[in-house]
Amino acid sequence: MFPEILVLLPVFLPMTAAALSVVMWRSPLAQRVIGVVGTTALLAFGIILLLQTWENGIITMEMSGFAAPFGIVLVSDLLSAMMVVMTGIMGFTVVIYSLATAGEDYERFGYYPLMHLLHAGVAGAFLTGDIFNLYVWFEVMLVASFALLILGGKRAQMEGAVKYVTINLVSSMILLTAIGLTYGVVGSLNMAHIAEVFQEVDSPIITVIAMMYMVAFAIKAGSFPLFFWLPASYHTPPVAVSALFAGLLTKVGAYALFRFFTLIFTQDVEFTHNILLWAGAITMITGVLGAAAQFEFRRILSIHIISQIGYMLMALGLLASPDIPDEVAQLAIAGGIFYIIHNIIVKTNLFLVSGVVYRVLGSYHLKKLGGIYRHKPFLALLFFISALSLAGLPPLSGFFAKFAVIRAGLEAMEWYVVVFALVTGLLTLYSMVKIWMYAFWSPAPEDNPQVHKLKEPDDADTWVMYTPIILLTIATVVLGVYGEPFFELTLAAAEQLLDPQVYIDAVGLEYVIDHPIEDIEPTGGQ
Amino acid sequence: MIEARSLILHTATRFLLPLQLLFSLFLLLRGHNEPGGGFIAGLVAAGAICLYLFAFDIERTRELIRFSPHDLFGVGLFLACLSGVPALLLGYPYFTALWWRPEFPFFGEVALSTPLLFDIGVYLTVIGSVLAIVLALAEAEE
Amino acid sequence: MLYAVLSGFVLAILAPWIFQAAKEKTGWFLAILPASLAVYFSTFLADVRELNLEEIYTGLDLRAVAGEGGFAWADHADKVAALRDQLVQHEYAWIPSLDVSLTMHLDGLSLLFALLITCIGTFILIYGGGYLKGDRDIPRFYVFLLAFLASMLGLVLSDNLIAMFVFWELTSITSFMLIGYYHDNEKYRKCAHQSMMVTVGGGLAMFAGLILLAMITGSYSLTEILAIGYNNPEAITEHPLYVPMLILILAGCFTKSAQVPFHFWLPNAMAGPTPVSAFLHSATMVKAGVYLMARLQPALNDGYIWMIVLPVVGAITMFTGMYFALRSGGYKQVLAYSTIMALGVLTMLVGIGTEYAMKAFAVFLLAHAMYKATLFMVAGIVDHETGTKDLTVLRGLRTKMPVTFYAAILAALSLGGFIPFFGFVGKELMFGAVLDANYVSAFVVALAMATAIMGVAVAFILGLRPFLGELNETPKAPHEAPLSMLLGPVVLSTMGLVTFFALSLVDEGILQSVITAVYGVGAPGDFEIQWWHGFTDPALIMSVVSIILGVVVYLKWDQIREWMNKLEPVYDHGPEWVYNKAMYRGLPLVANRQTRFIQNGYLRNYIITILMTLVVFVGYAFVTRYMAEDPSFAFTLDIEFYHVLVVGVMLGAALFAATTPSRLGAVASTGVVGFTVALIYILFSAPDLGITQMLVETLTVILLVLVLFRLPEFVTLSSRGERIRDIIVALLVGALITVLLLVTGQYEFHDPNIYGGASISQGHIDGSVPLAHGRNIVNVILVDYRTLDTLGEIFVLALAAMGVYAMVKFRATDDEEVEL
Amino acid sequence: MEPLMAFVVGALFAAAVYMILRRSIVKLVIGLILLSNAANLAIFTAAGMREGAPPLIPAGSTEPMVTPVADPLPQALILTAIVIAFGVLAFAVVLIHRAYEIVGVDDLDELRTTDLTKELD
Repeated sequence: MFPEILVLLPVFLPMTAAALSVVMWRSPLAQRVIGVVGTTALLAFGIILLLQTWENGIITMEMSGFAAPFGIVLVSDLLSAMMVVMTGIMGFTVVIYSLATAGEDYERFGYYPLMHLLHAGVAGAFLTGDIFNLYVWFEVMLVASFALLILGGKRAQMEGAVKYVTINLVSSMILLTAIGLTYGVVGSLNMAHIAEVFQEVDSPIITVIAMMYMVAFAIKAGSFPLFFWLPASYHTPPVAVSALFAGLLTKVGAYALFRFFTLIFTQDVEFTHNILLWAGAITMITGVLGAAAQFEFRRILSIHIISQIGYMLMALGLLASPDIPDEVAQLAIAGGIFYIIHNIIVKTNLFLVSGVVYRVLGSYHLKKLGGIYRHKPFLALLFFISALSLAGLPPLSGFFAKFAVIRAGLEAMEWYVVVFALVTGLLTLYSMVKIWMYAFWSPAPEDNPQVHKLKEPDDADTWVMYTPIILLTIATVVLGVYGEPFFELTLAAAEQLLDPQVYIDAVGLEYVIDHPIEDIEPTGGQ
Repeated sequence: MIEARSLILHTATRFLLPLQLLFSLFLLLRGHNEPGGGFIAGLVAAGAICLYLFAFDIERTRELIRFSPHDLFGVGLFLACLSGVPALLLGYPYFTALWWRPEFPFFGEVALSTPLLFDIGVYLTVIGSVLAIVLALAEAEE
Repeated sequence: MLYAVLSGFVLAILAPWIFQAAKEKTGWFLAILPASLAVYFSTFLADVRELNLEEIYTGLDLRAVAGEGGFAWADHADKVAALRDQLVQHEYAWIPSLDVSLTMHLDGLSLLFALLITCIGTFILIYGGGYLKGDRDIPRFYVFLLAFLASMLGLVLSDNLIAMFVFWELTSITSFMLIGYYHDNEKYRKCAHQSMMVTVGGGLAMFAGLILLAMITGSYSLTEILAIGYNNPEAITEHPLYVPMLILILAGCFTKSAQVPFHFWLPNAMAGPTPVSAFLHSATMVKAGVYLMARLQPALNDGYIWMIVLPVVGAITMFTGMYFALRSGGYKQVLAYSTIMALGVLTMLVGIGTEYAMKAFAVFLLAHAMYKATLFMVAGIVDHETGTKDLTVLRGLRTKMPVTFYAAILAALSLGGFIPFFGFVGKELMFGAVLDANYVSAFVVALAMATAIMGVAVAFILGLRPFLGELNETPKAPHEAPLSMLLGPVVLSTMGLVTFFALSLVDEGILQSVITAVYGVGAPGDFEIQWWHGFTDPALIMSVVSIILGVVVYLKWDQIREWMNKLEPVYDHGPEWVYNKAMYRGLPLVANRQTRFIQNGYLRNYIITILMTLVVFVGYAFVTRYMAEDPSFAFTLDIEFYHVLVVGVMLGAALFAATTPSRLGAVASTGVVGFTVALIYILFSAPDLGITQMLVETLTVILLVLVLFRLPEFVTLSSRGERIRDIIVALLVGALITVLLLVTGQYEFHDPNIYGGASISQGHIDGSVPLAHGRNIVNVILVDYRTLDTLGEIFVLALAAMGVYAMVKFRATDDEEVEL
Repeated sequence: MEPLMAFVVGALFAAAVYMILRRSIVKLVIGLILLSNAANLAIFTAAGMREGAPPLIPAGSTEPMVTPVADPLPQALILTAIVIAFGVLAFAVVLIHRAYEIVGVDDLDELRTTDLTKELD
């Protein structure tokens, strides 16, 4: 059963943890313990899964014992495994942070199970090899995020949630319709199977269906012009929740685009991927301009997520060039994956930092902040590193991510898109430095009633909050300074993605339904 | 809405409720072979309790179900998750169906299986979830 | 050598702790590192002198020959490796997947820079300790200064383009922190911001340029690029990407080295403490751009574009710098502008590209570093000890500050280009170089002359004026500075004198290898520098004339400034004005407009945009892909009367729900829609679905009733136009779905291997009884074949329940500000 | 029947979209209910419909009652989708209820504070 069981655990562990947490809903303490243990296990097994996938190639598990395409199959290729590790990292860091920040009320109203289920949905979406199952995981993730979003019941949360829920529901319905159409046409739900069938037939209708998926996933990813739900809602929940959302949710959309548009829809790349390319270019610039317009710490960060999604779409879109050399395609995809990983870490971290700042100064508004560099240099350092990494300055993870994507863009000769990417990089720096100038460099805001807190040493809870921030900051530094192993990994992942046959073979399609437990007599009607 | 109580409704509900619950169990157990199953059964049971809620009040309804809806769906979810584990222990993929047909006095051969366990989990979850929603709303109403 | 670079970063991290222990002596302690690095680097002087670049570059090209000619590469591999090792000092494969390595390229140019950085760095650390004594943030000063020093070393020593760029950006970051040292002041914050935005912006352009360069040459290694440039320059200069690459790289160099029109950030960067200005703006950061241009000159000089663009930009910068220096009144301001002048000169010289120009470049670079660092430190001393840096106020300090006066006058004379100072040699060669420039000679000569005249005046203004005459009243009573602050100026200014007399020693010691490196050909012995070419040397005549006229300008300075200031409105609308408009008005305006337009808060606008995106893109794919190839719509309507009846009821109910003004009506008709859907399921062989749909519909109606009747009655809120727009959107979406369903209905791409082309569900049907032991196939699928879906689904249900519960019961008390 | 259903589903989508575009939050939620029904029917239609052949197997047999039988897989998918949609919609219904309680008006145009910032006005 080893290593197959590793594919299951990233889904099974958080679900069981969630179920247990619900059973223990009266005891916040038990939930906390389950929270820490569950996410630690998720992270640990995620890493083992990644190592195993790295060593042994793609790992699959056929749920209920029915082989693909008849049953649901969970598949872990390098991309999936990496994303699962990221889920684990997010889960672990955010849960530690929550220990200090989530009030008992939040815990009694299901903060922990919701969080676990968010992880389960995300991990399930990363691992599943079945399109309808993907929809189910999307829904698990979304409804968990709905519930997390409104936890607290404030006006802003409700307003944000109305838009978030409506738009995501519309997107789910588009996805569901697309799945229905796909099943109608292919008669199968297994991704590898569909990919194989689509390789055989060359029909324009595939492109039409591909566009349905693209729009559905692009909404979830927060691409231009479909991202409206994100700026409306991401800054409203407690900061740990925002951090989790920022790290994971849009990335699931990006992941799905990567999966579908490397595995299944590769017939008409000039059409589909060009759209992705330009969507990416416009997304990055609108996102970063949106951030530039804001004066609130979390809003800047939220809207900026969109901009970063643009780089990922751009990386995927680079496949559009019809005679792109293999190694450039690989670099583009690897760059895109590295960008996703980098962005998850850094964006989450910045949100967590904003939470500490809020705890100290009681505001997210830049004009009410100040003096942090003077009085809390360590916190300032943590922010500074992540902010620079986000802006793509060396030698942090963001730089190499950007380098890979831009290099691939130039080598694929997509000049205009590269210009967008570079300008976006500069404007990102602008918005990050804006936060720095106001919140960190400007003098302590003496009219802020909490200003005395700035000058006091940090309490124990704040140090609990620092822990995940420190870990994530180290991660972004390590990804940059010691980036080689990670780049080798992403390049290998890109190689897998660019050769769909590897995935199809690993899933191992069978043509007749079978069941591993054969020795039971077919009694049927008892 | 809840004002609309009447003697007939009271009596009818009190009479119907056990029947409905029994029917839901029947739907649950036969689901594998005839239309029915955990969802439908759960929805029927939940509907029955909703009817009870409309006929009486929240206090009475809470007394009736005894458990908190959270416990119901918590246990249901946990059961559903666990129903796949025996297969894992035997070295089969998660959720691989295992069947056990013991002979019972009076009942004869009874087919017990992990899918049935799973369906029970579904049943409990559906009841618990629907009741949690309806009860929360009804309480907010008062 | 890599450790030499990295040691600076390590010490930077340790600096705060060293400060805890050493307190006021920290500067002296920390200076030990750059001092010993300077000693370390000077041990390479002999090696660098030995380098024969011609031989190396020719030899390195064997690789290309081997690639083409096909002869045994292995025979030559050792030889090439040996040649390469002469240039390349330390190799560490940093991120080989991306061709990034930490490799040190050591030739005359990088060695000279390394020596300047470490030597001046030593003095600056000592000086900074004295200058900022007692300042609460001084540990941070040490941290960033050391990090800056290390980045600068890395920049000039890197062989790998990307590694170099990494250090390049690190200098931008560390200088941002240094310039913003007095960050409590908003003005200074903005100055730091400006320098960062300009240099990083240019850096990004350069980043793209460097990648293009690597695409052209196929290598990220400077050594290999230079070898290609040496052996086969057309491969680079005639490549179609040459011009964009050049523009992008120059954009980076020009912004970093403050060339017009990007020069404005440099005077503003004087916001940092004086030791920072002395270090960053004399020998280091601003010279990075010059360094890179000189470094790439042998590979990128195409003999035409390069030789026109650089001299013109350089000459204009040089003139502009000196002009504004003469106009300014603050000591540091004058220095900043004269630095711009120097950077212009260097750019111009690299661009002229002749042997003579390279000599001038090497000498001028060294001379400038020495006198400019001195003068900055003098400026700091004067400011520190008198409390002002206003040149119009400062007079007669010679008796109070004799040592400072000594350093100032020496440096100033070198700046002015007087015999016997090193600056004279630089000026001579510069005149010589512009006189035989290949293109635009007249233009650069004229500007060079004008610059030199103003230069003399500025030299006096800086070196003489504050010290001569009557002592003026200053905010602080002037007195001599402490040893730590005097050490650097005195040593460096004396060096300006010594190097003149020891010219041949310096020449052979380092300058010739610099010239070789920048020129790209020849052995060091070929480039002997001489300062005397006889009395008829036109350069000498120009020098003399410039000095005479310069003295006149100096004497009339106050008057000339007045004239110059009359043009104030013109200066106020220069590049900086454009920058400020763009950065503080344009960008926020565009950003705000965009945000208000896109993120306008109206949910229906969002939905319309999303749905129209769907319609447009799917529709576009449909029209261009499907309709173009196979525009057939073949379907038959095979229906019974009761079908029409059922769907008729459904559509009627839907229409009623959409239009009724009554809540109850809407809810009820929604229910009717749901029940007819259930009826369809039952009619079309889906009993489980039908039952579930009916039960769910009942519950939904109950929920709606529980909730909605506390909400108000419907009112018509939208206008007629809006309704028409919405109807159009709705119809388009509906039409899209209809068309998709009709078209996909014609296709079946089933896998022929699966039950002869059936869908996979044939397997589910076949296996239902024998494998899954159930006769209700739908239920079997739910609890056996696809259990995982069902598991996810019940979690969704539970999640929704938890969400509803929390929404109804949980209202957080901590009241967070709501930003409207 | 599928061609007819294609039009019916299209019409349902249109009705749903029209409702979602209303300013009233109540109509919004009704639109969402219609939308999920429409999507489910879309799957049902796309997968092919068959009358009078429920995917049930009579006792003692291994074959369905009627061959060819209606495709059971989309039915299972739709069943899952129905339940998911019920969960989501229950959430949405309560959400708009709470939103109404907070804002006090049944008008989505009043729910704009999270998008707009002071600086922009």
